[in-house]
Amino acid sequence: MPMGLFWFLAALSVLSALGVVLQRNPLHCLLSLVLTLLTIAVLFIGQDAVVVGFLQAIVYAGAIMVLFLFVIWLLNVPVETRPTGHLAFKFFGMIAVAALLAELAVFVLPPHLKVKYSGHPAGYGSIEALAQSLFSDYLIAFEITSILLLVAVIGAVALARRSSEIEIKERAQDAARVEKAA
Amino acid sequence: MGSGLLTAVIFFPLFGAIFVLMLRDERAAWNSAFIFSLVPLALSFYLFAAFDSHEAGYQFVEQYPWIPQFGISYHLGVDGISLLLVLLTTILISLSLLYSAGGDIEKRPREFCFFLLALETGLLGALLSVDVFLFYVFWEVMLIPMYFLIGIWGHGRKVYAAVKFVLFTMLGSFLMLVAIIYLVAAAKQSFGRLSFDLPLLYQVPLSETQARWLFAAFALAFAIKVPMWPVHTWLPDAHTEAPTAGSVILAGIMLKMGTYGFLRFAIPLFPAVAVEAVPLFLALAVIGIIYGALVAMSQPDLKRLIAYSSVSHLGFVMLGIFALNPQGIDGAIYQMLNHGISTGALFLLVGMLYLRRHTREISEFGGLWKSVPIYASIFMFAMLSSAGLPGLNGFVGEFLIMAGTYLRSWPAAAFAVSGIVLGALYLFWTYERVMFGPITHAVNATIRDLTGREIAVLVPLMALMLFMGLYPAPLISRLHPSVEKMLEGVRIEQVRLEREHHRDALAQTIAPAPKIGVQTASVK
Amino acid sequence: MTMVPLTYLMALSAAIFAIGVVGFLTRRNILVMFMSIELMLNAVNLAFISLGSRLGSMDGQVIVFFVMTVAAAEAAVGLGIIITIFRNRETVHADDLTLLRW
Amino acid sequence: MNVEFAALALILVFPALGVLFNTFLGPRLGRRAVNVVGPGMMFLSFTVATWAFITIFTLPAGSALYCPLWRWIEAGSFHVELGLRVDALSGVMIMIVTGVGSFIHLYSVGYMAHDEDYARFFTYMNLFALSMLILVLADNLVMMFVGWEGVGLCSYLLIAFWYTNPQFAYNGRKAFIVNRIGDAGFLLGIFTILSALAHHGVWTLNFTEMQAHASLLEGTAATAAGLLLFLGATGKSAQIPLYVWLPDAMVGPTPVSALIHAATMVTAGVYMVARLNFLYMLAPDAMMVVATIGALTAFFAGTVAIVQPDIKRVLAYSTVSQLGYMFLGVGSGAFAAGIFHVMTHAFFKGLLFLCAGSVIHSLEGEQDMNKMGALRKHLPITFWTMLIATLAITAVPGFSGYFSKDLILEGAYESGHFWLWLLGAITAGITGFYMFRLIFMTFFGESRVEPDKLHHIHESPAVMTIPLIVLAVLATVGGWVGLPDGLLWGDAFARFLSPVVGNFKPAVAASPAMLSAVATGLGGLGILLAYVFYLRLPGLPMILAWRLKGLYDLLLEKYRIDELYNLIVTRPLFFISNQILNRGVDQFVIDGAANGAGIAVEAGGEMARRSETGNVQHYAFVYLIGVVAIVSYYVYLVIH
Repeated sequence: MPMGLFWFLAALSVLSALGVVLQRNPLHCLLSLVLTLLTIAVLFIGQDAVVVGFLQAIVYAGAIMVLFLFVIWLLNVPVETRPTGHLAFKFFGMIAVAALLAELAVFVLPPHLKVKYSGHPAGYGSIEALAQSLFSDYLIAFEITSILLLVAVIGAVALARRSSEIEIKERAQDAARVEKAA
Repeated sequence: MGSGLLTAVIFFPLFGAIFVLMLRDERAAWNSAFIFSLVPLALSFYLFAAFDSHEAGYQFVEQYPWIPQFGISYHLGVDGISLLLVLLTTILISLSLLYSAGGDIEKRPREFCFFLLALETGLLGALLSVDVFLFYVFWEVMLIPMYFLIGIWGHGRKVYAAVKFVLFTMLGSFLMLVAIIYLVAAAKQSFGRLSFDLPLLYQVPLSETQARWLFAAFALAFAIKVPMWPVHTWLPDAHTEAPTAGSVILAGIMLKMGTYGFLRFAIPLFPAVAVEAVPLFLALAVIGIIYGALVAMSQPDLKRLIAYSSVSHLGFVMLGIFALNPQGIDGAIYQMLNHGISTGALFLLVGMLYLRRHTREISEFGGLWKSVPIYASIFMFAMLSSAGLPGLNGFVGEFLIMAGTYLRSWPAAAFAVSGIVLGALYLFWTYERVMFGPITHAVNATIRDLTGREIAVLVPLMALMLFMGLYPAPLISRLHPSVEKMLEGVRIEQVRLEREHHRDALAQTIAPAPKIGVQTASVK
Repeated sequence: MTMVPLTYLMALSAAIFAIGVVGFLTRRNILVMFMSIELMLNAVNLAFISLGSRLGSMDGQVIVFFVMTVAAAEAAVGLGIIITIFRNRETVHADDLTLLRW
Repeated sequence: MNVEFAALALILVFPALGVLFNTFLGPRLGRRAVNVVGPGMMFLSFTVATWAFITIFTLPAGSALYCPLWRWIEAGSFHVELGLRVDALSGVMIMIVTGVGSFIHLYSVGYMAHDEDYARFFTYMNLFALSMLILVLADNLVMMFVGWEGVGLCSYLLIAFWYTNPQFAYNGRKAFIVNRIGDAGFLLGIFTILSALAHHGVWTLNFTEMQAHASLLEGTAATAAGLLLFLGATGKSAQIPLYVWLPDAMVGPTPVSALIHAATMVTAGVYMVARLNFLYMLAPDAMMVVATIGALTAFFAGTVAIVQPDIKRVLAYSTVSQLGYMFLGVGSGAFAAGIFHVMTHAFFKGLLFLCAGSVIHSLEGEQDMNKMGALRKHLPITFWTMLIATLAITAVPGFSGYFSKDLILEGAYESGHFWLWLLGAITAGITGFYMFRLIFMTFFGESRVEPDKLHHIHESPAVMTIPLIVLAVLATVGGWVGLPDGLLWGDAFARFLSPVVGNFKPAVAASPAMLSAVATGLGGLGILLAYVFYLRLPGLPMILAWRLKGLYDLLLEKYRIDELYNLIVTRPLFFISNQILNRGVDQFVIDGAANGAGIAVEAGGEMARRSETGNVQHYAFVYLIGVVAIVSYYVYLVIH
């Protein structure tokens, strides 16, 4: 990846990430998030993680974010108007984040980051290589993930569905209203 | 190995407990629980009869490996120290069941029987275990049914009392567990194998510091259970709020687990420390005696009063134990039985009164003799036994204890003797306020006297009081050899200690002469 | 092929992660908080990919793959919960959702 | 020579049977059965006792009858064998207990004729007789202690017999508790002996064996044991400082006062000292204390008796005073004289109480002498028997009390206790005064009986008067078994007892006739004064009382010893019990510490609970801090 492209993408991702955090309107936040995800997808591809990069763009930035979008529309979430949170809390939160960042810097900055580039094997990042890993070394994890998804689906359905009790109550209320009207 | 007799004694109640739970009819539950409690009673009478009173060691031994990796075995046995307590346990449980069926327990009778019988298993198991691990298991097992007995069928602040009881006891028993594990580890170091077997643990060589700490842990656990002053405050609450049967078992048997623990574990495991600790324990026991009696005196509640009297009586038992001579310990064991019987009877009597009047406040009574003469007479009898009147059981124990104590340390005996004066004072004063004088509350004139069932519960206890007062020989002769055996280790330590004292004294008298020489030499 | 220095990539990852944390701590809209979580996840993903690429190992990519699946599941369940909460409480404001307290 | 005599057990069995019968069958079978069985068992016991006594009389001097029972307590080397033993000393005692006891039981039949609780009464009386006989027949200290406590219990039960009166119940308890204080001393005494002997490898508390090893006790052990046992005696026999219960014990039925608080139980202390004479002979200091306490008590109680208006109270203090004499006797080493006085005192004091009971019975419970007078004609038998008893107690020559009291005073003088002798002699005068005051106020002068009771006055039934007459005869002739030396059979009583208690060895020579004359003269003076005060010049006492109001009140209020004890013992005890220990230490400090630990945990939880805001972001913040902390650990690892 050319350095210029990296700088561009880095700036874009940081800016859009800030956009997620700073904008008032959830919809705008979401759009910024999608931008961030896409930027990161490009960064993935730029490092030979082609399959994952495309998955990131399609599944993450595409499907999952659409889910968010639906929910925002469904709930009709208003733009935040009131000032959010306590100042003191924010202040200390910032300090803690700064501390965390400083600590991470210790690992990331040169003297301690000792990873040697070992060269890419053939077909690195290809779909075959990914499949090779997934279905051999990570087979059990992969299967468990499938179960996780299944459970998540069931859970989401159970959560989103109105409980029958409430329904009955509402129906009874409706009936009462109808009677009263009559 | 073994006849399985002890296993039967321990687990028959548990079997009965489960059986009772499955019954539907309440009457049938009571009856079958009572019948199930009669089996261990009969077995323990057989044990008593078949017990060889010349044999000091364990009898009817059973031993099977249980968790061999850790050297834990299912090792049961009975000796003179535990034999009589086993008998006492089975007797009191049967009588408690007989009494409770007569209207004292109305709520959830099946569960009540279940817990009571399960408690019996715990108590008997703790008494009959020779393996320390097994002992600890049973020791904890007995807590749980008692917790429920107090918590469910109690009165007043029952949950507070139950929790307090469990917390106090737990505190000690965890320390004990740590000590047990340490001891076993030490045994592994010196014998090269893990074993929880008590006779082996007796021989573990320990450094002085180790022995002191371990003794402290054991002693604290047992002292809380006894309870010795000043860790006694769980007792009045637990006693007061417990149902009658619970108080009987608590006072009659559970407290003895503490004193039994001293005799079985704390002293024979660490005889050297025990000998050192004699002054401390004599002092605490004497304080307990006097303090318990004085505090009992100003209790407005009958059950609380008897509870504090237990503190005083158990003080006598501890005094006898730490006299560390045959008289004192024989007396102490005898006094454990006495206290179980007479205090058990007193708790039953108070329970009967509570059933009639739904109060235990002394000020609510007065002149009861007029309306319930049989009750009053039996109360008098039990009270005299508790006060240690010669001819009844209490005297034999107290006499032996004080004789033993006097032989060990006469000032302790002199203070302890004041306990019998104070004991008479609070008991007779209470009796006077409850039974004598004019009837001040009209209700008291109409309460009915004891029923046949209640008399049937009390008569065996009274018979025991009289029998044990007049002819203690068959009991003491059975427990004595084991006591002598237990004291062997103590005697050796004692002689060693005295010799050391002697040497120290000798060294002090000899020391000055060379010292002067050294000083003069250095001056030169 | 020029390699972007690992330090840069890691620094970027750390920066996005920090922004996510800040977002989670400061925003009161639970949807936006959720989005901040996604930010953090992606920051971590970036780190995995970068390290994996330097080490020439596929493991980093596999883990990212898993993270994405988990994120999908999380989004499904999480958004379901948010909908339910909104239905009952008519709010997505975090300050109003303190049911878990004493 | 020791002879096994199994029938001794019967002496105990009969009262025991009486107890069982009266407890379980008495209330069902009714008054008639109880009236037969209660006294009947005592008479049977009396018969066996007489048989035993005659047997011992026919055996050579110094022999004893014994009847081993069973091995009672055994623990290691220590063991107690129960056994009965009758020698001259206990022979005399069982004769007193069963003899006087039988007649008092008989008298009770009449006295309790109108009481509902007759069965309970006879149960207690039989139980008392049983306990007293155990005390007397015991061949060892522990068994003696059994009886010792047993009589205390019966005393309690009988004082509080009319339990519906709270005052009576209180007095009963007071008696028991005070006795228990003494008993505690007794117990310690036993242990002192036990440990002193055990130290030399001798484990015994048997009297004969102890006597055989008495030399081992020499020194502090003997003194300590003697004093501790004597503490027991001061309780049981109502001596300073534990005498306070006896006057209050008079609220019990009068036969009880006669039997327990005059004739038998209260003399147990004297018996005990005489029984352990070998021990006390080793401890002259203890003997000195015994004699001093005895003389002081005699004098002190006599002075109180002077002014008491209650007829039974006068007799009660008189009993305390006479018991003091007995201790003066045994304390001086004149053991036989002490026991002699026990016997004569049982006769005349028992009789006095029974007569007082008869008077009270006829006046329907009136005990105040200010409301009596001129009863001589109404109650002739009572009057004459009581007069005899009074002559006996004031030691008029010829009557029983004269011989025994004389011997005691002689013993006191000859053992070198001049001052104690003087005190005893003065007390003889005081005795004369207050006893005749009692006679004059009750039977002479003008009648002060309340009018509505006047026409009820009647002599008691035969069942009550027969015991009076029997005891009156005994009170007269009972002393003749111990005439002055050289007269007829001489001092037969002392000779009979000497194998057991030894002979008195005078330290100071004196003329018995002189001493006797002084004491008798003082007694006569007392009688004369009483005559002047209460018959010739009946106004005089009032004037004197008014003039010496302070002294009079002090005596009337018994030197305010009860109040003193209340102030320094009872009240502090209750205060400590309730305020300091119960409220302060137990509930506040100890339970407070335990509960405080609980509260601390709870408060901590409460505070921790506050931090749970429910806001996710707060939790996240804490999480973040945790993360920072953990990462900083890795940073530390990386840097180093």
